[in-house]
Amino acid sequence: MPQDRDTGPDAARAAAHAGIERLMDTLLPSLIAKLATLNVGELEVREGDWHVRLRHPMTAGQDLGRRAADRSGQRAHAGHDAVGAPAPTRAPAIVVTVGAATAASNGTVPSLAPVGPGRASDGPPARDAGPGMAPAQGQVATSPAVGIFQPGSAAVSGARVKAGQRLGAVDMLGIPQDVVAPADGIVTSILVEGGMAVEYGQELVGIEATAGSEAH
Amino acid sequence: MPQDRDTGPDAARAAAHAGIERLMDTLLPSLIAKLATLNVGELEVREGDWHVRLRHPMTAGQDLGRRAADRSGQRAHAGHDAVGAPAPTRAPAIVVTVGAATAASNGTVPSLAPVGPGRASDGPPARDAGPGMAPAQGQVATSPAVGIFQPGSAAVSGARVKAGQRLGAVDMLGIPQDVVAPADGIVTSILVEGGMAVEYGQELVGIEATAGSEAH
Amino acid sequence: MFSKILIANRGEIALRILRACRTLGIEAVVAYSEADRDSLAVQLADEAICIGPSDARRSYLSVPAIISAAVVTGCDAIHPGYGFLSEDETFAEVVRAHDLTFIGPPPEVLDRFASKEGTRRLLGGYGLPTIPGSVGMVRDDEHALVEAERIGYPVLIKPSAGGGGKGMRMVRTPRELESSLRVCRSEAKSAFGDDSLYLEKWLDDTRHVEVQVAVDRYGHGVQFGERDCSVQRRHQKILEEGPTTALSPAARAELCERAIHAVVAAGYENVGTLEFLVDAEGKAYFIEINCRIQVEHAVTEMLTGVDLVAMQIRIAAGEPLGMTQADVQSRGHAIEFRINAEDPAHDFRPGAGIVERYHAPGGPGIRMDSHLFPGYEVPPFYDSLLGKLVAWGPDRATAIERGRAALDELVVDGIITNVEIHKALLSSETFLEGRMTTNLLDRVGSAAFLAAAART
Amino acid sequence: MFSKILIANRGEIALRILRACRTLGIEAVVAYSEADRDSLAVQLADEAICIGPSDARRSYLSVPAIISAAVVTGCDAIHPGYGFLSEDETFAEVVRAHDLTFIGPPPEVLDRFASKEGTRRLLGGYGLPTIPGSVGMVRDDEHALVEAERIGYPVLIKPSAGGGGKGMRMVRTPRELESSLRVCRSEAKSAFGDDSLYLEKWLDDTRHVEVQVAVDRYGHGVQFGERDCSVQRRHQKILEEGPTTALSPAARAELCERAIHAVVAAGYENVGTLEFLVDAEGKAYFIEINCRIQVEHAVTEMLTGVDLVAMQIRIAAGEPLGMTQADVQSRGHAIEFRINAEDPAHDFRPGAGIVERYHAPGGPGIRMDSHLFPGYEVPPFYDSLLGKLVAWGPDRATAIERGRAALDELVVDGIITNVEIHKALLSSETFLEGRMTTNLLDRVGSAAFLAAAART
Repeated sequence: MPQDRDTGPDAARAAAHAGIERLMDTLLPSLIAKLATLNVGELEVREGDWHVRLRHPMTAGQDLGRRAADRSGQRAHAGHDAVGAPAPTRAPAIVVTVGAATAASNGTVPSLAPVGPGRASDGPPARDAGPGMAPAQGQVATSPAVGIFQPGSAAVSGARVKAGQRLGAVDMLGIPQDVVAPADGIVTSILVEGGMAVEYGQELVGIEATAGSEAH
Repeated sequence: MPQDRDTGPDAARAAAHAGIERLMDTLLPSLIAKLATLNVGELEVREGDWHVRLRHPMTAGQDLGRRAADRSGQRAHAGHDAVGAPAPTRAPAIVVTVGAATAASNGTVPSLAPVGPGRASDGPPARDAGPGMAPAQGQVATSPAVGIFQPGSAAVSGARVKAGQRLGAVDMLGIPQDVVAPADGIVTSILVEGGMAVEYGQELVGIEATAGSEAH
Repeated sequence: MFSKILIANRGEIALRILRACRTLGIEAVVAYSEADRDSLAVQLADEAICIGPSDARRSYLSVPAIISAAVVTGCDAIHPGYGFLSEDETFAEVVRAHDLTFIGPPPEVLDRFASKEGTRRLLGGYGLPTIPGSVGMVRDDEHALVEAERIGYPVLIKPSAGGGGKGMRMVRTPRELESSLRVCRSEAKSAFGDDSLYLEKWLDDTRHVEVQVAVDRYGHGVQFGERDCSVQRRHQKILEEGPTTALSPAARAELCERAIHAVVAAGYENVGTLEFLVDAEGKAYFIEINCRIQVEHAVTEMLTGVDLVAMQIRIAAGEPLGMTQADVQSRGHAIEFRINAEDPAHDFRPGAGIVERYHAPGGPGIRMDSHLFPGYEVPPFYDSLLGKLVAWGPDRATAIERGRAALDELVVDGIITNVEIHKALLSSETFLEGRMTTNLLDRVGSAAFLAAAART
Repeated sequence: MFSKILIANRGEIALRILRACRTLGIEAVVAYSEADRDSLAVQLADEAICIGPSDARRSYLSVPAIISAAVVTGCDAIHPGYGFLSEDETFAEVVRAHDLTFIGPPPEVLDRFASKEGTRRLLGGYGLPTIPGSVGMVRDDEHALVEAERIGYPVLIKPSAGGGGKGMRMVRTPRELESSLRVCRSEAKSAFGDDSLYLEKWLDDTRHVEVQVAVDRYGHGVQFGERDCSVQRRHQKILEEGPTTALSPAARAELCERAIHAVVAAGYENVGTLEFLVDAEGKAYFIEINCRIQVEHAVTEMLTGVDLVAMQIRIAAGEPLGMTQADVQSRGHAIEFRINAEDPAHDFRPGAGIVERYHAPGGPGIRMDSHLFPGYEVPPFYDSLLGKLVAWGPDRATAIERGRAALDELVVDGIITNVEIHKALLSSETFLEGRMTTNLLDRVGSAAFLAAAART
């Protein structure tokens, strides 16, 4: 599963996040101020095994697909169209991706790997660690199949749900596939209207997990 | 000229370097330490218009050429073969490249541009600002033409030379093209044997500059 | 004509089908598994939909997932590509039951040609010579031994379903036969869900030659010449070319004529391939029909200039062929090199990982069909095909020269590929003289073959 | 045959020549300027040598630098590609003086065909119809006015040297003539170092049709059919196709026959192109010969299957053509789209910068000759050609469909390209009906042309 490859253990992640906070607080503001005045496109530093690059996001990424979309206006994505969500535009305020060197001899480069059409913000949690994908510390019930989403009675904001509880179903050619809560918590958002088409892994119901109660 | 595009005015560069020093001192060590323990391949942070990436150099670069060379053992490079210099291996300890946003609407990305065969360490100074291209604080007299190198009497280690002084010539179809010292200093190394073929811009004579005496 | 097609496949063939749709002005939806989220076909598609996890049984082999995806995206047809569900008549049935069109032969045609043994009898009846073999499936070991005696050893055990060498064994004695039957059954069972086997006379030093045909709904058929797929490794094709060097022009013409006559008479529909074994005397035996577009279809496209995938779609939509045999003009010679993520130095162990650098060769007569791009991560879940490099030339010698230059130009870094085996082939006397048989590599072993090439 | 060739050019043509050398088994050395240090040809070459700074006058146009590079790398021939020194008879002379071979016509042949005006007289004498024009170069304004009166306005002022529209002006009155002569002289002087001009009858609504020929050292010549280059912008070709829609098959055959007959009779050698203007009545006038391989040669390669660059090298090496006119079989239709780093929305302002993303289209009938790769920095010093997308089909309609799909598939991010103008062309009635003349874009203006296409 991608999850095993893309994210390290929790401890590791915590440490990484600490480093990032530090990065954000101590360095970025001043450096950004400096460089902005220079009208510089990119700044890069290498030291030993490491290498830091500061640049405009517009020069980053490799999404051929989205570019193609920009060029041919009529691009569509099943999951998105169905729920009438806006097409993904720019990266969220903060995105952190950590590539585990275990995936390939020389470490994965997820941030360089292209992103599928309209996937930037609705990929399954497995694909990305840290905040940005879902409500902070949030959990998301995803679609178990490609079909039509039918929310259940528990799929209402504010409802308290238990891990494994049925939140609705995705109807695949008449066969209902249960959508279940990934953890104990409170329903914070219904991400897809009932009766809409959804794809496999699409985020359906947001849940604010009750502390220390993740499903095992 | 690449120089004009790849590097901003001196003031701008000074400011940029200040920013980089700060980056190096305050952040890198701790962050590197942290991430090294995670065995992480890459870490990336975005904030507003800016974006920082920390990664192993081995995952960077796009030199098709050198790979092709690795595959077909019999690759040759005129300049190199002539002097039997070793093929370039890894990036110098520190390389700083600053892309001026004037070159392309969205900034140049020199560090992503591939390196030609065997050029990593003998590109003309024009291509890179800062140290790392030549012996530390060193100057190098390069070839003014493609042809046969004929060292002059001053081209001997230890010789004291003046900026603009003739160190020899490159014979291009019988027409000698002068090789001159870029600065006052002492000859430290003769990088190409006399009578050998050299290409335009190839480094010929290394010079230890006498402090504050660069040619203008 | 269709308005929107669901592409239920991956890799280079998904891209190939997408291009055919674009050329025909048909919208396309790429159905992908989680492992292919970043694939080139998904990136280039106007629309894409995730149908399941990386496990093919829950995505590319899941009938309900694929049909549900077609329904919710408003497609009116499904292209299965090759492999996966491409020749599954049950799938084709269910597709039709949902008022969608299966792009390939209609279910009843797939059904008629589902059994290799039945197909040999059917087409044998229409004049195609077949290899002496067991009468029907072998009921049990008893029956197998009796049939083997009648045919005469050595015999080849073959599964009725599937293809690609899985569940196949050549046996020289009754003992070998008994011990192998069990293995073949389980292999066939796990690979195709069907463990019925049959026996066939083993032919030594044979060539593999196949004829490309297309028949429309109105019984009008055309053949596009043959391909020689003799270069194989354990029954897996790795290089295909056309025309074949195994037969004289006259013999080739006759074989292709008989092939198209037989399939039209037998009521085949859509594009297909008839596979033959050709023995040392140049005698051809029909062995099976492939009711799908094949990996090596590009060889025929380079020779004849037709777009076989577009033709496949048009036929499925009920359009007439719109061409006669006289319109088919084959020109020059074409060779396809399958570029696989396999390590020739380690018994072709399949590999995966990130493509750090990728450069596709080009120039006159060169075509590269591949889903690679710099930064692409090759998932470990599916087959090892990374792309197909096809070299065309006015004659075989030129095609070989261009192929050699193109293989040298190709850059795929980060993934171990089988390119070395192709370079070895292009320095092999046997191949250069066009005398290769299907055991070219297996007789000496690929490692020895590579070593021999390195010495030259 | 040569053992080692110096490639004295850059961009896609350097790559193209490298591929031809590889196919012929000849070593190649890529000569490059500092600005092209990271170019694809340099990366893929077995050997490369820097000949000077980015300024072409000190690198790609420097005769001593290029010849010195050939000498020190042990080459025995130099391929000049197109542009730069490709038609410079002085360069060819010096190359020969250093016991190297210039890959192209021998110096004396280049010399014989150096002057357009002289060439028109020469080939006119061998039966090629030419446009009424001034007798010789115009000595001065006096002479120009007299000649213009004789020919009849409007007349076209053309420089004797060079090409590509530089220094050309159409004038309708004596006053316009006088004022334009000065400008044209200086333009011609700075562009070609030769300010001699001549006058020509201006033909309205003409088509540009050119015939590809090859003649070996032994006076044996064949023609490879014609190309239609009518789609131009300010005399710059941007799209080329073959066969032409301007002439009937019979008229095409006759034109090509007359062309090959004339150049063979006039003692031409190596590959070349004869350019004609075709008026509304289908009457063809010879205007000039190009003594080099051309950007659009790939169109002819797709149609006939020949490798024109390899042929150019073989002829220069003294080999016979090895083929007769009967061996030349043109098949189907091919269209080349020049992909330039130009902004159609801003009067085709040339651009430069980093190619962030690059994906070349593919599939049946598609060929992309380009030196782009992700991360490549397009230098601002040279011409704006990024690559050539060629689409082949069994007929023009199919070639257009495939071209449209390929243009949609092409991804070049980070650089502004002229792709939109090609898409506009493919939705232009005039183009689709094959009625375009050389003023198609300039008459309405490219901006208006783009806008009109956007409305459809």
